[in-house]
This record gives sequence, structure tokens and C-alpha cells, in this order.
Amino acid sequence: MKLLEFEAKDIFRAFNLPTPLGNVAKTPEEAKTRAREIGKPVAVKAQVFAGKRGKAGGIKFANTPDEAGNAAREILAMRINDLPVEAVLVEEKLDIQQEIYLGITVDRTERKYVVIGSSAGGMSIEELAVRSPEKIVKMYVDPLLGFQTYEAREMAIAMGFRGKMLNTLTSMILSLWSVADSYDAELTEINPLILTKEGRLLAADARLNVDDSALYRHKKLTDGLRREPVEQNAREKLAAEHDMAYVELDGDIACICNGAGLTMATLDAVALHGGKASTFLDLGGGADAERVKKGIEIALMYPKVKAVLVNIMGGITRCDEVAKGIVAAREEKGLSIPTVIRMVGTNEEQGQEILSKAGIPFLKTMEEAAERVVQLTKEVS
Amino acid sequence: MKLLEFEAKDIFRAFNLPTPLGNVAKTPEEAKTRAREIGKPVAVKAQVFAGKRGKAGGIKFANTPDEAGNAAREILAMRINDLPVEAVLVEEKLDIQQEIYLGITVDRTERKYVVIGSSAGGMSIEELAVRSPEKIVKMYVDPLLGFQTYEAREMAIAMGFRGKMLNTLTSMILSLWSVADSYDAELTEINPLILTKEGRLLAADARLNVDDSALYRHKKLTDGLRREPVEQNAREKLAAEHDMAYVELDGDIACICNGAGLTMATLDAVALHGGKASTFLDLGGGADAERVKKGIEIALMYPKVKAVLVNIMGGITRCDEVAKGIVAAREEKGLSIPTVIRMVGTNEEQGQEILSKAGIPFLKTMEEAAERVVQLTKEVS
Amino acid sequence: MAVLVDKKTRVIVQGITGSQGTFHTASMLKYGTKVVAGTSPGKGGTDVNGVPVYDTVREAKREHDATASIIFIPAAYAADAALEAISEGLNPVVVITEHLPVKDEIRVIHVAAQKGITIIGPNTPGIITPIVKQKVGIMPGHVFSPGNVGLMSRSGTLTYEIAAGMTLAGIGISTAIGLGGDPCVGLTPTEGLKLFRNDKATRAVVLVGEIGGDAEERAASFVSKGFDLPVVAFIAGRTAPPGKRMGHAGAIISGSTGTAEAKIKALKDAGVAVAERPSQVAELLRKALK
Amino acid sequence: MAVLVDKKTRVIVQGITGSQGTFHTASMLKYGTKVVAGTSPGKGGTDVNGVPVYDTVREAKREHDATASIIFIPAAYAADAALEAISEGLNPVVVITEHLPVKDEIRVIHVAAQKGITIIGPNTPGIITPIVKQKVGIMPGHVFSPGNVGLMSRSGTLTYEIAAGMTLAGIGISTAIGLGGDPCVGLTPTEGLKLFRNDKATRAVVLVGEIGGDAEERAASFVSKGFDLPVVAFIAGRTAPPGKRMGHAGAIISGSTGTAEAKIKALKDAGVAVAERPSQVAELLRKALK
Repeated sequence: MKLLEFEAKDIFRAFNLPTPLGNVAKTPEEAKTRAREIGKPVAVKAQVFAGKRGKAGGIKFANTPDEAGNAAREILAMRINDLPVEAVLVEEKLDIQQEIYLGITVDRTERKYVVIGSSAGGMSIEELAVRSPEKIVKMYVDPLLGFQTYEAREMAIAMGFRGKMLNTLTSMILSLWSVADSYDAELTEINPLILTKEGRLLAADARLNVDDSALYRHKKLTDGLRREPVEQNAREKLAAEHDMAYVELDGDIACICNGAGLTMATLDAVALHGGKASTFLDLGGGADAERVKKGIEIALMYPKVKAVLVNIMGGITRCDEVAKGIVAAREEKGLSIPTVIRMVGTNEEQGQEILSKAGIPFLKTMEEAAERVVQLTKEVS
Repeated sequence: MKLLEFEAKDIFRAFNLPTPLGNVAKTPEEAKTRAREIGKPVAVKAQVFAGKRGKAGGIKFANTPDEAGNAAREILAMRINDLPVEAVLVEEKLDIQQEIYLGITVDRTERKYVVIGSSAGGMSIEELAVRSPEKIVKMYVDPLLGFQTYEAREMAIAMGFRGKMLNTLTSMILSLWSVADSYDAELTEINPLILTKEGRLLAADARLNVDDSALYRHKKLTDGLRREPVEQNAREKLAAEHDMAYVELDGDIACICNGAGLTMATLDAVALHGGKASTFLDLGGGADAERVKKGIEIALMYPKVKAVLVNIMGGITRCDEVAKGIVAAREEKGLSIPTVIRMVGTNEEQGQEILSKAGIPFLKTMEEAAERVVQLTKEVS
Repeated sequence: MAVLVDKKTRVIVQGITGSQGTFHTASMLKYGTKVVAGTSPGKGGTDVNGVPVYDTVREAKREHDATASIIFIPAAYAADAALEAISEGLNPVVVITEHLPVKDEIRVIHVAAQKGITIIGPNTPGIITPIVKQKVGIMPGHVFSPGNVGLMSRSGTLTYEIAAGMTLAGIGISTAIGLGGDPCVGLTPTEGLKLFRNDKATRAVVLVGEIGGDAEERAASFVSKGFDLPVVAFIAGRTAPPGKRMGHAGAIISGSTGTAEAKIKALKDAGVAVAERPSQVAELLRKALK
Repeated sequence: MAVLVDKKTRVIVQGITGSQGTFHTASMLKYGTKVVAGTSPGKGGTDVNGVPVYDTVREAKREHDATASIIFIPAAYAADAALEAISEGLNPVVVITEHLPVKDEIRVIHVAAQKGITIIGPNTPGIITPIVKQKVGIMPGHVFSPGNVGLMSRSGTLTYEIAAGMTLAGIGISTAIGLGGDPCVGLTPTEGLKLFRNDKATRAVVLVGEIGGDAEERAASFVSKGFDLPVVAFIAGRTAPPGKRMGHAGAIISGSTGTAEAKIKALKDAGVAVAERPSQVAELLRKALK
């Protein structure tokens, strides 16, 4: 679950991470009021789940409340990353002396949380990581002990800070760790952390992505905040309701498989034979007849589809159930376009018998199936 | 910081530990209303910081709201353990099938939290621990990993529970651990945990003593709950204000020392020579002249005092400061009763010089000093 | 010889009374696995498919001399189940459950590592050693024939696909390990390579990877430093649309784009034979084993 | 020879710029202690009494080859300071600060134990080895004369009292350890006995205890199982009013009343000579050392 900037900042402040003076606004009028409250030049920032919103024009500066209202009007009318902007954050404009980077994420290979910092933050941090990796400081968090104050301090020193600023930054790194730890965060990030000309350190941006698998421990979040407003079409919505991984692509062959790896490999196989997938549809493990039928139904709703490839490797999934689902889909939904079935594994014989009885042909290998469906698609076109 | 039963129960419930239906009352009228709300026979329980309040008459049962009101009137008029009863807890009376014990404290030798349980709870648990220690189950908590569900389950099994009750008790043990861990508790205790005839498990009593050294991490407690209402006399209050350990005793010799161990040893030495201390006053480490003067002043306020023994072993505490304090006390406060000074250690010579100039005698060893002060006291009597 | 699971392995099924636990206990027994006991707190004393059920792993282990565990416990309780198995010294501990909180995964993996115990998964089909007919997992046993190739994979059904292709080509498997699909898993490809290197029954290794993360790149780097067995790889996801990114931090850490191209290049540079199609794995193996 | 602190000990003062840290640094230097550096985050680069100050223990240790640490840091931050010293392998780590939360004490003590590091305190006057003029603590050095008796104590000034009594009687000290007065401390009397047993410079041990807890009873039980050195004890608090009790749990755990009588009886039963008065300790020692 991703949080919007202003939602993340509310949490950051509760952990003593200072943020610029500001507040959220949903209309230009509100934005004007916010700017007036702040009483100095402001930044008006689109609240969307998208990186590089700055480049997309989602951040504008305003010297007066009227300008802020106008900026908000423009931004609220935008779509960024194909998403509508439903709110803006109006914040005091900062007098920037230095942009710093702080982030915490999980290193999957080390299987540890890692705290990352750099005295050169801002949008170019990733290039910096490639160009001058020595300017990026990484500290791994002990999986059993957590992150200690002295480690945050060593990190701040490695980032180049001493004196009073050392202690301020140490506290901020620790606070950021507390946010990450308390919220089961996959990503907790301040970029940039601004050092102002007056010597204040402020989280100018804020990211907090909570581990979806841990959301059950964060009822306040799931109850209190709206979820990521992904705009879904009817097919995507339906697939999500049935907990199927469904992605629409540019091609014309709907690939319906079980398991993400196999589905990806099936797409690759189609491509190798000169075809192009329209649909990535992973039924998941142990799909029954009803689920198989529903999967085919959803895939067929996409107008681009000219052929269907069902590729099942039976493990928990039983081929007899798959066969029943295919037969049902054909009987109930027509399934008049070319369809190639490849199905092996658990209860293979029973499944094949069901298909044979219904007069539906099937193939034994994935490559034959991929080749055949590409061929059939070309014939249709 | 000790919490009252009803305060502890509020917290226990927030951690999913079920308690009997009930509510607190500060007047007989309120108690009547509470009993009416509960709508069945109730227990009326004094809310005081005292064990064995049952034996002191602090728990009464009532079948009707009127009876509850009367019981509350009686209890609110009591003093238990020399403390007034300011509130009662009115709770549904339970149909007891079994009394269970659950407690968590710190084992100072193992230096670990220890979870303790017994299927035979109630007031006789301590005798049981001596008589049939095998009926007491102890589980140490891993200092770095905490207490796991499976450990709580093994504990519940060792306590003799299986089947559905095993899982209920496992959850309760875990919840109790969460309370202890979340609140830096020195003691978290349910005694008895009642198994009712209908098969419910309810925390019939609740204790939660929070580590005073950790209170800074529990602002909600210190802000929200009143502190332990220790009734202090003027001297005790004054000593507490100055952060001095001060205890009044039955004898007539005020022992003013630095360090708890030395103060105790001084009391022992006085007793060995046939005297009796009136006052245990530990100035703490590094007392300056002002503090020494204040300590003497407080000790002298106690009418029983017939003689003063100042026994200082200078470490952080400097003898010159102590001497100045004694001189000041004599000049400002009189200090007309027999006074014996023993003072060695840091800046011993300077201190002795100050006393000599002021014409105040002093001794070199603790035993001489104890002997002398006992002698002087006898002369005064 | 085999890796992690051999003929002496005696398995406890944690969560045996749930529908998944019951179903796969039957399936494992049918395959030949020595499932000696199961656990289900509060249901001790009953049995499932003739397998006795206990309240705790400690009791199950004590009564049946178990050596390994497989976990079918809902995500919120799976980490505790794994810690219980670890505390009893069971090894390996196979966590079938998917979507454990990452924080729990990290904790479990490191506690296990301290005790020298291997966690397989979470979100794994498990591990199988065909020659001794022991599978501690949910994979269809019949697609894995016995032989001398070690197989490890990040994805489930694709593993079966490749195993089936090998079987068809007459190439057998020493041990196949589902590494698991969750963000943090107990066994990385690099660690898997080390296990296979020390196994006398293994003459070559197949690594099945997919887009995302940098586990394959790190395995490639490990191989490039000198690895005594031939390695064949297949990476799924060449035509997958670019996935969602995790802020800047992800990219900074992995130092990799995580694309199939990047992984394939790293592996080829390390001397690993990379198959274009799943069926090609068997061909490349045949060449490598000559 | 000595226990924990010898002539090679090189000390870092954590919290050197605070008033306590500054005062006792001067006092330690005056006594002869090799205080080589101090820390105070944010004040690195300055100095205190000629001792250079660093932001971190790592830097201080690297520059000055330090071996031990003494901590004068407020209670809320003392545990982190101890963990920092532990992470750099300093040993012993002497925690002068009192009133650390018990939870923090437990954590620090066990992390140290895992690395084989001894924590002295919290709430201790420290440790002193008079023969090499090294004190890592706040005790008045002049009351401790060099000799062959190990001294350990739960209380501060009472230790000085007894040490002064020994000095007066011409009996010297190998090493004196303030065990610390907080609920959980790094070194128990039993562990202290083990250290002194292995020290060639120590020919007898004095244990100064006080009412509360059961540390003295456990030490008595340890001695009763055979201890090669004579032990003399003094227990303060015979006439102290009964202290406050900690619910049922405390009594269940300790299995002891914690009174001076109980402790004295346990020690005498174990063959320990128990002094009635502090000054008697020297007498008993003289007998024991004959």
C-alpha cells in the first residue's frame, strides 16, 4: 500500500520528522486559503502515486495566494502517469542550501533492512548511485537488534555531517527507521531532505510504501486512509475481484496460465514464435473449473484478443478441473475464436478425456502450443 | 509506578485480555448505578495499592444494587494498608470453576523476563511455590527475540491445558506478554485468572507495575493516570522533593549518610551498639553543602530524634562540602542536640579543617561514631 | 546423496488439519515421503490420513524422531510456526505459505541462520529428491525423475515445466528446490549453488530465474569466480512489461535493472549456458554433461 | 595479574563533556588511569583535560587503541552508548549511569554476553586495580591499597568503607568491582567469584551484599559446591525495615525472602565467613589468609 505524500508526511511528523509548513487542498479555493495561512511563497504539489511528477508539471511555485489558487487549478486538471490529481499539497517554499537523500528499504539478497543516505539527494540520486557509488552510504539493520542510535550517527558522519548538524541528522535517521519499523514499510524515503539556508532540516518529500502482506497489522491505515486509487477498467476490476493477476498488453493472444513464472515463460514462447500476447492472466495455484471459466471469460472481454492459449502445468491445479472449466466456457460463452489448450500434470489423463469427449483438441508441449496459437492468429488476421 | 486494578484492567482489555463486566465508582450512589447496569450479583472491590485487601475486608459481594451501594459505602470508609480507599470497582460476580495464575516479572539473576503460570492460582500461590514448585511453570523470555506464540502454547500445555482451552490460554499468555513488553513492566500479573463454569477465562484481578526508570517512555501513563497516592508527611514530602531516600523508624538516632548500602550498614552498627535509628537518610552521591544542610534540617524535623549521626564516606561526595553543610546547619538551624560526625574520603583534610575551625569534633571510623552516638543518646534520655 | 532432503528425512506437517495441509499430506504420503506427524494446536490426539496430530512441534518431534518440517499455516502465524520448528532443530523448514510480512521473513531467516538451519520459501513449492521418493512440498512428484542434475527455481509451475522437459529428454534430477517467490526467502540461488557443489549426486545445476531483484546476477557473479559444476539457466519474463518500481532505494540497492536481458547477460558472461526456451534446458544439459 | 582491568587497559570516557564525565576523567587521570580518549556526539575535535574528544567510539578506538569504556551518559541514552562500546569490542564496559530501564539493561547485558564482553553496572562505582594504578570508575582511589584480596560489592560507599578498613588493617586489594545497584547488572556475585578464581593475584575474596534479591544466596550455593579461595562476606541491612514486595511473582521467582538473615545463613552454611561489622572484614581476612 502506497501512501500519498501528505499522508506519509502526517506520519513522519508524528515521529518527529520535521516537514515544511503546509496543508492539503482539494480545490483551487482551498489552495488559496492554505497559501494565505502560510503567508509566504509556496509550492503547490500534485498528490499522485507517480515519480517524476515534477517533470510532468505537477509541482508549481506561487508567490501569492491567488497564484497558488491558479497553480492548484492547473494541477488538479492534470492527469499524471495516467492518473487524475485529486489533491494538492500547499507548502512553504524552502530556501535550499543542500539536498540530502535518506531512504530505507529491504535488501532481498542480504535479507535485511538497509538504510541509505547521501549528502547529494534530489532527482539525480539514482545516477549518482551508478556514477559515484562512494557518495552513497548504506547501513544494514541487524535483523534481531534493530537500528541503534550510534549506527545512525556513524551513518550521518559517513554522509559528511559533524557538529550540531550531526546530532540533528542522527535523530532524523533514527526517526525514519522508527517509521519504517513501525509501519512494516517496504520503502520509507525522504528525497530530498532539505537543508535550508537558515540551517533547518526538513523532509521536503515523503514516501511510505507499506508491505501489503503486513497490512493486517495496520488496521488504522487500511481503515483510515483510502487505498491506492488505481484506475481500473472493467476487466481489470473483475480480475482483481477474483484475485487473478491480469495485465493487458499490445498483442492479440490471450495467455491464460497457472503461476507467474509459467505465464511469463508462455508470453516469451509466443514472442519467440513471432506472436504477441494481449493478456497476461495468471490463474494462481489450485484453480477449479469455475475459476478457469471465469479467467477465460475475462480474457475474452478484451477486444484485441484474436486467439486464446491456455497453458496449464498441473501441480496443485488439477487438469480435470481445468478441462471442465474450458468445456463450460465453450458451452456457456461460445469461445468461438481459435483456442489452443496445453495441459499436463496432475490428473492429466482425466482432463484429456474430458476435453476429448467435448471434441476439444489439446497439445502436450508448451512450444507446440505457442507455435500453434501464433499460426492460428495469423490465419485469423 | 503501580497501577490500580481498574487502570490495569483498562490496559489489559486493550490487549484483548477479557475482564469481568464492571466499572469503577467513587461514591456509593455510583456503585449502585454500576451494579444496576451489570444486572446481576456483583463484587465491590477496594481500589488500593495493597495486597491481601480481601483479608482486610476490601472485597464484598452484593446481590442487589442497594447491597452494592452499601458495600461501597463501607469500603470507601476504610483505610487499607494505612491508605484511604478512594474508589471501588464494581464487577459481575463470577461462577468460579478454577483459579489460574499468570505473571510476568524480571529474574534479576538470569537477567531475563520470566513468564510464570500455574493451574492453581489464587491467594495461596506463594505457598504453592514453596510446597509444590513442580506446579509452577516458568518460561524465560529470549532477551533479543521476545516471547513467541509457540512458547506460550508450550507453557499452557505445561499448565495442563489442551483442546480449545489451550488456544484461548495461549492467546492470553501472549497478550499478557505484550502488555509487559509494551509497558516496561516490572510486574504484570493476573491472579486469579478465573475459568468460569461456562468455560470463559477472565482476568479477575490485574496488576501492572511499570519500571519507574522507563516512565519517560510512557508519557500517556504519567500524563493520564494519577501517580501512586502515597500519603506522605511533611518531612517525607520534603525529602522526596529533594530526591533523598528518607524512611522514619522507631528509634531516636537520625542517621544521615551517603549511599544506601552505607546507610543500612550505619543503622546496623547503631543497633550493634545497642542504639536504635529514627531515620534512614541517604543523601545520595555528590551532595554539596546545601544538600547536606537540607538533609540535617529534614532529619531534625522528626520529633523522635534525640541525636544525629552523620556518616560520610567521600567518593564523589567531597568532605569539604559536607563540612560546610554541617557548619551551616549548626549556624542557621541551631543543631543543639548531640551530633556525631564521621567523615573520611575525598577532600578529607579540607573537611576536617573546616570542622575544626568551627569547633565541631569528628571521628575517623564508623564504629567509633556509632558507639559514641549511642552513648550520647543514652546520656540525653 | 542428495541436498537437504534424503532417505532419512522424517517430516512433520505443521498445519496438517487445514485443507491444504490435509490434501498435501496425502499427496506426500502417496509419493513416498516419510510424513511422521502433524501439528495443529488444540487438535492434538487426533489424526489426519493416519498421521498422528500433536499440539506442538516439540511433542511431535519427541514421539517420532522427526528431522524436517513443512508449514501450511496462514501468513499471520507462519513465522511463529517456523520459529517453533527452528527451536526444535528441524532442518530444512519448508514454508509453503505465501505473503508473509517481509519483516517476519527477515526475522525467521536470520534466526534459522544462527542455528545453521535452512528455510526453504516462503511461497515455495518445496523440495524433492526423486531417487529416495521424498518430497517435502506440493509439487507433482511424477514430473521429477531421479538423476544427477540439481534444479532450483524462483517460480513454481515453471519448475514443473522444466523438470517435465528434462524427464522427457531422459535427464533426471538429484534434488529440485523451489527457492520461493516472496521478497525475502531462506535460500538464495548462490546459497543453492553452494549446496549442490557439495553434493556428490549432483553433476550439473539448472537455475530457473525470472525478472525482478538481482539474485540471478549475484549467482552469476558467484559462478564467475570459479564453480566446479556446469550451470544451465532459464530466465522468464523477456517480453514482460516493465514492472512497478520501488522508489529510488530499490534501484540504488540492487544496482541492477532486474530485466531478463540484464540477468541473461550476467549469466552468459559468467559462462552459464542460458536456454531460450524451457525445452532447450535439456539440450544444454546434455551438452554440458557430455 | 588482575581481574578485567590491568596495566594494558586503555580507557574511553563516553560522555566526557558532561559535568560528571569531565570531573571523573580528571580524577581518573590523576589516579593514574590511562584515559586515552572521550566521546561526545557533535563535539568531536575538542578536548577535555587534554583528552581528545570524538563523535563516535569507533573513531576514538581507531585513533587510540582503546580497550575499555566508562559511560557517563544519561539513562535514556546509556544503553545505546553501551551497545556502541560493545560493537567496538571494548571490554569491560563500565556503566556508571543509574536508573536505566530494566528492559534496556537486559538487552545490553545479553548482547555483551554474546560477544564475551563484561558489563560492569549499571549504577556502579566502577572497577579498580590498585597495583597498576588503574581505576575505571568514580571511587576515591586512595582508599584502595594494592594487595591480594578481590573485593566485590553491590553498593558504592560501603565498598569504600570496607576497602578503607582493609587498608587500615594492612590488607590490600587485587581488584575491586562495584557490581552495580540497578535491578539487572552485568556481573553477578557468582560470575565475580569465577573471575577471581582464575586470577593469580587474588588469594581471597570479599563479597559485600545487601538486602533484596537472591544474588548472595546464589553465590553461597556456588561456593558450597567447592570454591578454592576463602570468601568473607558482609551483608548490610539487618535492621532495615522490610522493603516493598513485588506481587507474588517476585517471591515465586527468587524463592528467597531476601532478608539479611536469609543471606547470612546461606553464606555461613556454604562456609563463608560473615562479618558482623564492616571493620570485622579485615579480621576475618587475616584469619583466612593465614
